[in-house]
Amino acid sequence: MEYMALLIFFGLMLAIAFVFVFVNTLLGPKSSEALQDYPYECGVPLYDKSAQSTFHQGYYLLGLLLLLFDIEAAFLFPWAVVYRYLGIFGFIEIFLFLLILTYGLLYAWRRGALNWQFEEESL
Amino acid sequence: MEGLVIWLIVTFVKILVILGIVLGVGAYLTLVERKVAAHIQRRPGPMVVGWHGLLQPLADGLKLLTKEDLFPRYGNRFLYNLALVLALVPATLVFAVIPFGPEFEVFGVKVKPILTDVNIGLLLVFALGSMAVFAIALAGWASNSKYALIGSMRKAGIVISYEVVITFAAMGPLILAGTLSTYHIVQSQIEQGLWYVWLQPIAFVVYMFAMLAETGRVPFDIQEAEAELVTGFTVEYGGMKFGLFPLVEWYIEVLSLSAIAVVLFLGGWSPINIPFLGFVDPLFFLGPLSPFIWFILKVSLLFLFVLWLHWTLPRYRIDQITETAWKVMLPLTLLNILLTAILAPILWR
Amino acid sequence: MVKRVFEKPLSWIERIIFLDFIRGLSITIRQAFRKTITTHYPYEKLTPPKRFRGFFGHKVVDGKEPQPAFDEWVERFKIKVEHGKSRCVVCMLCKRACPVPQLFEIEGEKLPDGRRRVSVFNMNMMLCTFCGFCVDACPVDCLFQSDIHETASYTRKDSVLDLEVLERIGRDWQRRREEEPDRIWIDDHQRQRLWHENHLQLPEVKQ
Amino acid sequence: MTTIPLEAYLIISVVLFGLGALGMIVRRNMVTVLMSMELALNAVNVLFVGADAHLNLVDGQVFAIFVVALASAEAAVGLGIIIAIFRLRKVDSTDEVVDMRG
Amino acid sequence: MPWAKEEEFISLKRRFEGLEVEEKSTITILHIPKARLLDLLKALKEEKGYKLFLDHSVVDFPDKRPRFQAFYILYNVDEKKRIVVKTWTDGTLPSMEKLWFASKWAERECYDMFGIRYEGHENLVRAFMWETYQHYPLRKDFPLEGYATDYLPSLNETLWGESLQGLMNYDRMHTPVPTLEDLEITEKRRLQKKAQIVLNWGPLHPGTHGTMWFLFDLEGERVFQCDVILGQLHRGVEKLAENEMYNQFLVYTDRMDYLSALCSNQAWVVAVERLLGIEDLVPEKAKYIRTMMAELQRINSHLLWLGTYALDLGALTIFLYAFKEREKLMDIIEGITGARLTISYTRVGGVRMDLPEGALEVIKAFVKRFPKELKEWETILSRNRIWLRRNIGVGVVEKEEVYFYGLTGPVARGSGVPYDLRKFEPYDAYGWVEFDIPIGENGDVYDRYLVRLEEMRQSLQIVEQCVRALEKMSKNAPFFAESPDPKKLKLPLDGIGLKVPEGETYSSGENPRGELGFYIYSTGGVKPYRVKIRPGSMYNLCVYPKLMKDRVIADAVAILASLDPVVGEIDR
Amino acid sequence: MIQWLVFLLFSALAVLSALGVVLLPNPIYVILALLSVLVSVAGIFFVAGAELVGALQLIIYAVAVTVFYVFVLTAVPWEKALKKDSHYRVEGLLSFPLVLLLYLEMLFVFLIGVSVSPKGQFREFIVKFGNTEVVGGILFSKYFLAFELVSLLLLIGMIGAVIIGRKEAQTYDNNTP
Repeated sequence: MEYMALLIFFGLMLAIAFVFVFVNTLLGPKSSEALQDYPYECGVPLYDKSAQSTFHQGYYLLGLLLLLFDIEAAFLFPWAVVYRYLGIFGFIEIFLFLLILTYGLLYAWRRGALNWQFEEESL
Repeated sequence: MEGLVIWLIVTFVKILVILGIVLGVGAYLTLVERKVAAHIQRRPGPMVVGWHGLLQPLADGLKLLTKEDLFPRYGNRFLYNLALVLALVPATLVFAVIPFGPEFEVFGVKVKPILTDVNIGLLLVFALGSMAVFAIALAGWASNSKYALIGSMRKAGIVISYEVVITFAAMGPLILAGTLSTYHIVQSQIEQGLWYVWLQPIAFVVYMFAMLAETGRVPFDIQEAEAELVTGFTVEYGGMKFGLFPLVEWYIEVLSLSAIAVVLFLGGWSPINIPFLGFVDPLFFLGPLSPFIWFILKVSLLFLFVLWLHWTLPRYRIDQITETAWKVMLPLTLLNILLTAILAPILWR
Repeated sequence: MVKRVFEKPLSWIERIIFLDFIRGLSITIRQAFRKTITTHYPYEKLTPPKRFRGFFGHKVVDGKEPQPAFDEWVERFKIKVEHGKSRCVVCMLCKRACPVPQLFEIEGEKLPDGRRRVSVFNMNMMLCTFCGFCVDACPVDCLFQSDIHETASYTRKDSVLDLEVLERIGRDWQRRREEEPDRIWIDDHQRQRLWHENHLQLPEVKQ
Repeated sequence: MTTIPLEAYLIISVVLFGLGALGMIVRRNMVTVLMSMELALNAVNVLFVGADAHLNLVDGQVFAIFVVALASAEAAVGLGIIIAIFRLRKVDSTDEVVDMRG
Repeated sequence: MPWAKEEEFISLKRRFEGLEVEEKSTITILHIPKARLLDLLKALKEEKGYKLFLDHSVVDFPDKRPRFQAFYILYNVDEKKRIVVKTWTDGTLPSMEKLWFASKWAERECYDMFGIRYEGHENLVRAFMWETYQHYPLRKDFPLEGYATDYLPSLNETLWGESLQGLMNYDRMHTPVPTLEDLEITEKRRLQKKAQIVLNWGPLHPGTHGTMWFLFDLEGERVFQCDVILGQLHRGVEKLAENEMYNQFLVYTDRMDYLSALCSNQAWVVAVERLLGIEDLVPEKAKYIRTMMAELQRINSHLLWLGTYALDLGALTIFLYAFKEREKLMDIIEGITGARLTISYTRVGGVRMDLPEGALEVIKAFVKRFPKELKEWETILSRNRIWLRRNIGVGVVEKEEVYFYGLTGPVARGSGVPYDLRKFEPYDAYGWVEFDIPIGENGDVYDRYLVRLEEMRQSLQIVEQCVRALEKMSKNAPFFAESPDPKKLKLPLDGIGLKVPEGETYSSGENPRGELGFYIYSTGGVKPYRVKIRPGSMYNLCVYPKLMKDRVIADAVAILASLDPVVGEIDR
Repeated sequence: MIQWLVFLLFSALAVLSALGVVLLPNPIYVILALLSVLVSVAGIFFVAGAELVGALQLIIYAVAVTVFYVFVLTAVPWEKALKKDSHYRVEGLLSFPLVLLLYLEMLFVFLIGVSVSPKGQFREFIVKFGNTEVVGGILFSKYFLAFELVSLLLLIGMIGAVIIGRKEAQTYDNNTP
């Protein structure tokens, strides 16, 4: 039942967002200048039509780290909730868990994966 | 059947309140920001529209609404618009799990001032919060502008880095409270007579930094670093669409994350806390309204603090930001979790 | 002679308690509670100093011409002097001194009584650099620069000052500010707002 | 509270898995192949949770969590391999990789 | 004046056949045939210590054969001496790019303006004009108005039904402007694309401080190569100088480095005074006023730099604080000179007007308050951890690179080269006041920042001393030089009839952005024959592509702002 | 009743989006479709009462995994792939029935398993303590070995991905204009 409220709210927000998307088309003026729809290129002509394919970002490794640590977080959430009942056993469990993953973090650190666009650090 | 009707009425009232906060308060926070910035810079700020510029947000909104709808050449119109939806909807949905005060009774109906009190509330917050990445990535990609693309990639890099940090920072209070429901976290703080900030100073500082980073506030506002990227991923947006991105990022998200910070660390609607002794309420004369006032007060203080930082500090560079997240903040939070795990049983006893 | 510049690095304590942030924050918050310093243009405007080099004007004959230079030049060019009209003696020195002489268009006309008078004096402000060489060159203190600084116009035509406009500006100037002493500026409320924190007290105006 | 019968979950699961398998087979782009695999894994998850709802158990949910974890580890390594292949051979579709073997 | 003496080159004379030394009061010139030029310059650089490259250009004599006289101006920082090397050519010169990087840009400019071909130049493309432009504008046979080919219609007169007659009408033929296709050809020719994405950074970009066009070859956000396309603001100031009287050219110096117009004014009139030999005739009061105003302008310029630099690095509030103080300075300058930006206050022989009443009081009030404000900004910025991380180790210029790239001003001083013309070659009242040269150690962005802050303090000291000296002077002391012989030398305030005898000189002033030098070649008369301006900003900018290598875009703003270029001066 | 409606809504959305995943040519749209599938499946989990799994589905799958895909797409110039035909048509249709048959067989086994296994009593606990607590309790007691193994798996995954995804140091020429 609680989720129904969320669902209703979601639907409502969706409607409002769509209103915002189309409101300018309805209310705004329309003009057609030759270059007005050019993407911003600092006032010089546009040579490559598509900027989308030309951009290369090296930091997908950050995405990888996010993935792994999100899973870690996903296991930590239920653990945090039941930690009260697990006692010392729970502590050892999570200590091992964190230890293993911290090792992974340290490994990535050492290999320079944490560096932005991961330039190789001298090992 | 009658129960359903009452439930529906209550739900709609709650939704209206949240909408008011999101769109009304959000818009007026622009004025607050402009005034604060202006006075820090020895200017009066907006003064023309209304008394001391009180009608300025309305004028701005009206202006934005009547702008021409521009769309960049060679872009992708569907994704360009979808990005806006993806930015606005998850950011506002977060308000659904924020408790504004304790349960109270009106006309014989018990009302919890929280839209959906579920026992995975915090998980929802972080899940929805990181949905912003898609909006940003799509906005930059669909605009087909190099500047927008660089800006969106920067922002996405920051959000994914600090998403982990913020989740881990929130873990400390979670261990102490033993629940994922935002409402119960506050309640357990009140029962234990302790704001968790006293036990979690590291987590609180880290959380604040992560919050600034997620919302793109100074010192982490590199996604729209004016001097480098003009306005970053919103560079190709115009009119209300352009207005909504900062609204979502700088106001709605800051508000919701401040509220979560208040819930996690500052005891929600509880009055001033003396550690392990109890609560002192200088606002007792307001009676049942006092918890709500306290909540609003705490959130607005946090918001003003964010503004104050924004208009004082310079900004970091993208590599420094992400590296700080992984190399400083994440180990700190891991340490904090371990410390809390050791500390928590003592507290419970 | 030579001074090395350096700053101390941050100490660990400063790092941990964020002392650098706190120092900066304390300064900005102090500024926030001080008076604002801005002028609320266009609702209020500063009075430009007397030396301000704005739009041009022709001072008119009113008996205060620099003597004996004025009489000498009038005799040399046989100029008809009329009270309330431009002092210009059509010597063209302003045009010669100008880095962009094209902006001047000056013509004199011969009157029936044999004396001359300036008939056309156009200055195209779109070409002007407001350097003031023409003012320096004017031997009779006729051409001058007024304090008019809002010079935007809707047409190019409006940015050409002809004799009539120049004389009007000159008359206005002579009425308002001619008598003012040569002072760095006139203390007005708006300027005081900016200079307030310097505790500046300009000495009294000597009339 | 009406409960949803196991058959409903089964149908959804079958359809999702079928589509995922189809995607894995017909997709040319390696990244999209991996995405289809995620679809199939999700279908299994639906099955687990549906069975749990039917049996009043939670073990299935625990397994669903493990599946999620495994799936993301698989995605991490899989995408890493794709990027490595791309770096080395500058290709990103499945048949080109095969072509280059010979 | 610190020109090298003839004795010094006796040994060189033996080695280099055809080397002649010409020593005048205003200049010392080495004449050398083109064939030995490269060797001579190399010997000067490596043996004689003339390490700092100042300027290179040519003077065009259309009637002579060979037609072009090329000159190189070098400086010996350790012994504080300057030398000019000259040679004659008919269209080709050896390139000095191995000796000084800075000469590369100077050579490109020469190629652009005179059509001189440089042998061995790696990237000989036009510096300012677009690639499809046919003519060489600084040659004497190029008309001042240019070749008018395009019709520029009158824009609004038809709309309002009014028409203007004669010269006031805009409806006329005009020189061509580059079209989009021209720009594309220009970009393509400059660019050696290596990475996946080429980012147009500028010309219309808030981070470039003017209309500069950078092309970044990006890999992710890392810049692998940076190309600069200049000329967005090119107005041909040097050509104009040949067609204006000496005093009138003052107006154009305002518009070169528009942020420090007074310093440029001062440098120009000092150059002309030196050429005329009347530097000592200028009254003391005028010298003090000029010095004081120039130092106020220096603070003004550095304040704008500080504000925009902090703005670029995200500290928006400092911008407003700096502008608050700048506004006060503007008030002072406006009250004394009548203009805020294009000041034209100095004249050959003095200044335009005496100080008005109350000027000194206002300046004293400013000087008293300003250090406190400066301290506050330093507290916000200098030791802020974010500021430190953004600044330290970014854009490092080594000491040797200062000479190689011809850097001057705060950029050179930040790298530990105490090159300050106010000390080395005191002009106006700088010889009579006391101040220090701030120098940095590492040559990174942070050192340049500290150097500029310290320079503001030193400027304040100079202003204070000037105010004290001016207060002692009587109100009626002259502020304009009396000509010793009005028949021979006329010194008018309005610039009409100032005749300069035959001769040549190179004189420079310490601008806030580096050395602003004027090489004046006069053949007598009211107009110079050739004026070569040595823009500090341009040579400071030429190190930028090197500094940007392997840095990210976020550093681009920091490094660019720390070099503090002004496009008006670069493009002229 | 409402539950059925919501379930149908999410199922329909999931199936439609799954079709999108299989059929859409542009990888960006495929990712969006995948996101939609994942969110819908999370919705189905919520309907089934598996709150924790649903939320984790959102936080891991819908965010982390999909974001990772997005980042990989920025690192791979997939536009080249777009120019070609994005699907194998004939081979796919030929081999598809086989795969489906395999799955149906698996399903059959699973159904037998469900029919023979006893019904648990966890619903009462869930109502009493909440889904998260119960699942957490089971996860950290009954399946704790698997839990630790997952951490090892993640470690291996991270190391593998870091090694594989490492970028060779690139060299660029040093000439400036």
